[in-house]
Amino acid sequence: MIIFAALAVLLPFLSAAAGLLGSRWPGHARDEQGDERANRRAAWVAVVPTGISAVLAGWLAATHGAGFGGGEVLTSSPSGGTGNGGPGTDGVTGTLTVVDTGSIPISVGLVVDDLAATAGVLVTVVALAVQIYSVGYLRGDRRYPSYSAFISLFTSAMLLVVYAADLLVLYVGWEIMGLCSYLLIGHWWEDRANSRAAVKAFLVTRLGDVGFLFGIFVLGAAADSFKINDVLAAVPQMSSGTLIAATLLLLAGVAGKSAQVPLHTWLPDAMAGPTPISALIHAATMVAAGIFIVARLYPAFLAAGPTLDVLAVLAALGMLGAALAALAQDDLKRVLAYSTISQLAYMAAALAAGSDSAAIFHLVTHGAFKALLFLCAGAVIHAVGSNLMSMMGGLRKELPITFVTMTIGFAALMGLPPASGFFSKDEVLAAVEQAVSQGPLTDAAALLLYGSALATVAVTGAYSTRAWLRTFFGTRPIVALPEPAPGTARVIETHEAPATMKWPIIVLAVPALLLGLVRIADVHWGTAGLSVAVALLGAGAVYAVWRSDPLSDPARMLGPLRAPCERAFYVDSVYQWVFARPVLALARLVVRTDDRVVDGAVRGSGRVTLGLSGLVRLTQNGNAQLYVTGLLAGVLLISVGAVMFG
Amino acid sequence: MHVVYPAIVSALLFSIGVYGVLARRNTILVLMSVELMLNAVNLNLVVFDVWLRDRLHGGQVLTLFVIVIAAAEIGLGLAIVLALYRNRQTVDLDHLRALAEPSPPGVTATSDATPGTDPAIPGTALAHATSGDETAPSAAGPERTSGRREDS
Amino acid sequence: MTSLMNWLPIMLLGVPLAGAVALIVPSRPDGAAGGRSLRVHGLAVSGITFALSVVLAVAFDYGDAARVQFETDMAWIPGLDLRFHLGVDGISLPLVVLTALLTFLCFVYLSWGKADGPGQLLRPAPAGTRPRALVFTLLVLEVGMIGTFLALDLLLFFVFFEIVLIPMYFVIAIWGGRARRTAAIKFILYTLLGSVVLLLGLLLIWAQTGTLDVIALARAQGTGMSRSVQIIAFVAVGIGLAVKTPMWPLHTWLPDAHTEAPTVGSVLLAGVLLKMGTYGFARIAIPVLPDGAAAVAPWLGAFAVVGIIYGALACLAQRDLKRMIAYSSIGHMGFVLLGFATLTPVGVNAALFGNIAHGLITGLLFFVAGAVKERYGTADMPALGGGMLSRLPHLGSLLTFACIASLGLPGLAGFWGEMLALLGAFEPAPGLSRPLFLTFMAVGGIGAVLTAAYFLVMLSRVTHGRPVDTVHVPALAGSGPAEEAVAADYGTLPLTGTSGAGAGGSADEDDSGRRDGQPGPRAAGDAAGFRDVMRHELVAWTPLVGLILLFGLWPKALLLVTDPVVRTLVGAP
Amino acid sequence: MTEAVPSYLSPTGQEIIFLLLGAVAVGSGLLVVTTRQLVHAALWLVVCFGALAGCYLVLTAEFVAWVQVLIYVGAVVVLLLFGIMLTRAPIGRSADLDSGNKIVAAVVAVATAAVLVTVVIDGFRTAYTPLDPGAGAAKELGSAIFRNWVLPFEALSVLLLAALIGAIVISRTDIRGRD
Repeated sequence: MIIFAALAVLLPFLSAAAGLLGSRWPGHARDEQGDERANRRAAWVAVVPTGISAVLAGWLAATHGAGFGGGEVLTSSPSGGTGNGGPGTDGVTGTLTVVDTGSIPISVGLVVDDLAATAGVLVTVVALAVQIYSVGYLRGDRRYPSYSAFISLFTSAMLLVVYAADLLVLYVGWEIMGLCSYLLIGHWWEDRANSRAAVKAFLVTRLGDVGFLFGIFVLGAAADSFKINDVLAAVPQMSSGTLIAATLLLLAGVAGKSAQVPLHTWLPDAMAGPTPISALIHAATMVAAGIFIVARLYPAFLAAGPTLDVLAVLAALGMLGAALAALAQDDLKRVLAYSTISQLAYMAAALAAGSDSAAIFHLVTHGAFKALLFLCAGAVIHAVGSNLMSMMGGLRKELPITFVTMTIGFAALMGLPPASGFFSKDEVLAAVEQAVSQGPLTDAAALLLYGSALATVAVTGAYSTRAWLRTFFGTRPIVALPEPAPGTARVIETHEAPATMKWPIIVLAVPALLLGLVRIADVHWGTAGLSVAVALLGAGAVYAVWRSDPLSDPARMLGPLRAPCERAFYVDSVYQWVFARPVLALARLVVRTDDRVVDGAVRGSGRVTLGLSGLVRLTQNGNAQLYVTGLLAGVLLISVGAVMFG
Repeated sequence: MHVVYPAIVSALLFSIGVYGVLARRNTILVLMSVELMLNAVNLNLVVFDVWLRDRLHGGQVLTLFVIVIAAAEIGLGLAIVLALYRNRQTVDLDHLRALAEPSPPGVTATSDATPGTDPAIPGTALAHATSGDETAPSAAGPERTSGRREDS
Repeated sequence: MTSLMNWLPIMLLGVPLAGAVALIVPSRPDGAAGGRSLRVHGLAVSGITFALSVVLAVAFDYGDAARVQFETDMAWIPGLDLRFHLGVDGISLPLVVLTALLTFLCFVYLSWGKADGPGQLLRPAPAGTRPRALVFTLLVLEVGMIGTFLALDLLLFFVFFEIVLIPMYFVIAIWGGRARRTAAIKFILYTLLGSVVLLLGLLLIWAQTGTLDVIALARAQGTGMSRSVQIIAFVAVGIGLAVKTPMWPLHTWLPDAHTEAPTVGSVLLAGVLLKMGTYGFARIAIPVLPDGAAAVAPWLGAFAVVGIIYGALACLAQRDLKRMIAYSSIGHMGFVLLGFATLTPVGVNAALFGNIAHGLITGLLFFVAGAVKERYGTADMPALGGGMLSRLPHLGSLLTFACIASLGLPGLAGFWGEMLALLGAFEPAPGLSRPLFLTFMAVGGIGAVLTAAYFLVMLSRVTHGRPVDTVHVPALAGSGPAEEAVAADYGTLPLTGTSGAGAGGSADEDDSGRRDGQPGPRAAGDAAGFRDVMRHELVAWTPLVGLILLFGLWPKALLLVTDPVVRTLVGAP
Repeated sequence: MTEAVPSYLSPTGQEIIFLLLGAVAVGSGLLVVTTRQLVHAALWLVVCFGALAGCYLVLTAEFVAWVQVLIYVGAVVVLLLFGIMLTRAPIGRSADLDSGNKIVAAVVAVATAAVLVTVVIDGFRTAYTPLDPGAGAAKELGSAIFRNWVLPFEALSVLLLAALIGAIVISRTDIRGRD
């Protein structure tokens, strides 16, 4: 069984390698035809292994769910690695080899349990969708082969995170995901802004990752093993200080990867990448990795109360702030990006409130509907040729399929029944509501969280409605389109997208609409009613404002808050002033210091030597009398010495 | 006769000679001071010869020899001084700096600014040694440039 | 068979030495044929050496990596009880193979391509690059480098340690860039100064223990030396090695030397020479002087983390590509030293891993940076403009790969050294202050972020964006926004040879023209100057890429070799 | 030799004369090295050499004394005066006869004097010699030279010849070396 997990991880990796090295092989034809051939080859190389991985992941989920757990252990080590895997807490582990590091060994191994199986399905399905969608979206792009290879690499890394049985192995996948994210955001690197966004994404997440690594160290050292199962088993023996330190450090990585306050700023900028990437990696999968990790190590978090409080406060801040920011954006993709931050904060809230199942449920449904929303947005942008909503309007007639599917997506986002978001958000809210009375959180944090969550429901309704109305209703302003920048789209024809783009949308609309029904039995109707009412309140307010003047932006209802919201409360500027500029100034200072002080000391020592020799050389002035004087003085000294000591 | 008296006189004369050699600028005066030193030595030789009653009269004979050598020395020395004077128009010791290191740029040395004189000097090694490279207009010229090349 | 195997270390030294000596014998004047035979000669000699090192690696008994194998122990100077003692164990084996590999790849790089390609130094004599001398110098360099890693006698170690300096001096001073004289003199004076201190330390050890045998000294674990003597000896030896490593603040020779050295010189300098310093820590300083190490370790760690941060910050504001990579070496060596400073098996493992990884990655980086410099005629980043990925896609991709490996991405070799060093700092050896090392760890973590920052910023500047036809915009390339504006302006202009290109190119032709006796790459036109990765470059670089991937994905391959030795040396169970 | 050293407090007549002559020699020697006039220096040199000749006489070295007068006063100083003339040295006072090295030179000279005098006094405090007239007569010296010192004497003559030739070669301008 583990070998299938291993295959699921390795296949995309091999496909990435093949895609990078082989798609232009043989011959380096750089003409139109060569490009097309290469793209076609790359598409097959990318899609097929991802598809197989998806099947494998699905099979893993199915068999594991069907109770094969703990049966099968595979040792697939080529060089005598020890396969000491066995039934863990509730899953199958397999260890390929153990790497001795000198202290705590790293065991290269995989584990499949409920959580991993579920997440694996989500990842592979989304990856498959993005691969297929990209074939159409990036038709004719010369760099499609590398692009698809990076997605494959990403898939592989994410699957590694999902299936990893060892925290350091997990970290490997975790970082490679960050790299892929960097490479994909920077896909259109001709534009400096894209390049900057890519760098920012990588750096911000890496900042969190360092904390994450240290958290792993703390946990690993306390448990004397990096194996997740061992760590979780050792949690009860750990001191609370250790746990709090470890989980807070882990939280840094989670905040970075899942774009939570205060490390969220990279996500809106990451929308500079191609839309499929924004949709599926930066909305559905990679950003969910942080939530996934918390769920993975949930016992450790549950045992560390203060960490959950911190998480709750961060989530509360993040969900409301991001939702408000979303309300003021003009760029459709940025609206969705801020919405992603807000929804991820919901998941974090559920985790903080003590319900990891609600978080994972919301993760899955959010993956589905947010992916749907982004792909629809991609279709819209593809059609309009601009990211800005002020360029859109009245598209429901021209893009009927996109209109329908995106409506489903927005409904799910707002949490309107029967869309999937309704059920998952209801569970989250119920969990948070419960946390107010009981649970791991302190009262203040829980109250703050609950209030924030409700407010966010309203604001979510508002910005969803605003985006929906401004995109599909009203009339399209007649503006002379500028030359398309290389970050947007190739074609500017207002009609439905090609089939490879259309079908993933339609397919994704189904789970976005129906996924929630599996948990229909668990709905807390009271909470649900309240949430729907609040959401409709927000939506209604926006609609009322929009009705009064369909051409202008309903965001004007924010009044003086609008500017701060649009700039996302100036967090970027603050970071710019607090971190980026000082670091750069420090760097320049260091270079100057290095030249003047450190190297100056070196050169100075040389110069002092030369100067001293110059001084000595002054006596060598050619005056023979001086020489004789010195000679005689020396003889005198010697004779005095000889007389006195001889 | 106490031996100390002539010995002290000779020591003082010698020191005076030392002072003259070190302090006088004119080459002829330096030669004179050298003579003073030689005479101090002579006095010593004589007094020790007398004191030790040397059967071979080594001290006094040696004094005679020294006097002879001093005469030869003064003859040669004056010849050199004359050659020097013909070449440089000066006999001042501190203007004769051909022994100097080529000074680094910036440090001004009191080198002789005498333009190259008649190269048809009697071709003795000494003339070459004192006046530096005959073919160059100034002794410091080529050496200074080569020195700078090494510095950089 | 065994006795034959025992000759391997001597052959590893003898083959390049014989190859070098053979070059002294005068032969036909260096014509075109002479040039070709020279290429074959260098390639063959280094190839045989590399093959021998591979044989060594294959014949090595991995089950007993802690034992010194293939030992050769002969009297050298009997009067002083100096012995010619060579051997290989788990610490030195990877470095020997790395050295032989990098030298071989350098020769591949030099010999394989067309003689008139950019940056080719092995050109027939009329062009005046003294190919025979270059081959000779590199082979002597190889003897010194391999000898350093094989030596098991303190003075023999020192002799090889010093032998390396002279050829490297000539490599920089003869085949280097514009300011090569200064850089070479700085290099040799600085490192010689360090060597003197090292020698004093070694002599102190000798005077106290009466033996120079590394194995015996390591086994004694410092008995026979009082604590204060050990501290003094460690400081002396440590300073000598730290100059070579280089440790902040003894690093300033490195950027100059790297900037001016030719490509092969940079590669060997970064790939092997720096390793000699760290190897000395693992071989001599820590095992022989455990008490001294324990006392000095906090200082070592402090300097190491300062070096990490300092190197990263210096890189962030660097303009010159090669200089930036040189400063990045300081940061990476900081991680290596931090690993040593923890005095734990994991830390020392990390250091040794980081050593090898840095040799591979920085070797590759310098190869690529050298290729960039040869094509553009400059390594000044503002002058390079941007858009390398579109102008030279393969070269740009390789540069990206090397940078990403260097910033310590998991899955590539650079990660494990850094990660394990931080892990070591998390739990330093008993007796060391834990809070202090936790601080080191945190600072090191920030350094890792900064490392990523400068590499990504560099990639963003150089590989991203649109290519600017005029690579020289000296007056306008001051600040970021201005530079972009210029880039954008030129991007829209028709890409004809503007006056700026002609004027800017001339300064640089002075250099290349003088060195090559031929028109520089810019004058030869874009067709010749901007060829993407060429065959000989690909051949030379692919093994490095492969090994970076291998060690990144399968760190056990290296840890398997080093871990047993480290455990015995550090004295852990 | 050193039996019964007479007291220093009751000098003999020879000693008084010697000391007076010595004082003249030292004093004129000092004037040689300090005078501002070049010609005067030569003349003071004559006085100094004369006084020294007197000293030799007191010390019973009469032949040496006459040679001293003949060669030094008669030949060397005349040569020096010619040298002064030929180099067109200024006649009369000139301010720059001393180099800038004067103070250092004085220090060295005084130190030399101090050391020598100290050592001499320390070493020869007890040395005393009675003076026998005639010991340094021409006959004595002549037989010593031509009996025991013939070879050095002949070598010296060759040396003199060489010096003579050398001086001529150096000072004449019409003799060229081979190029």
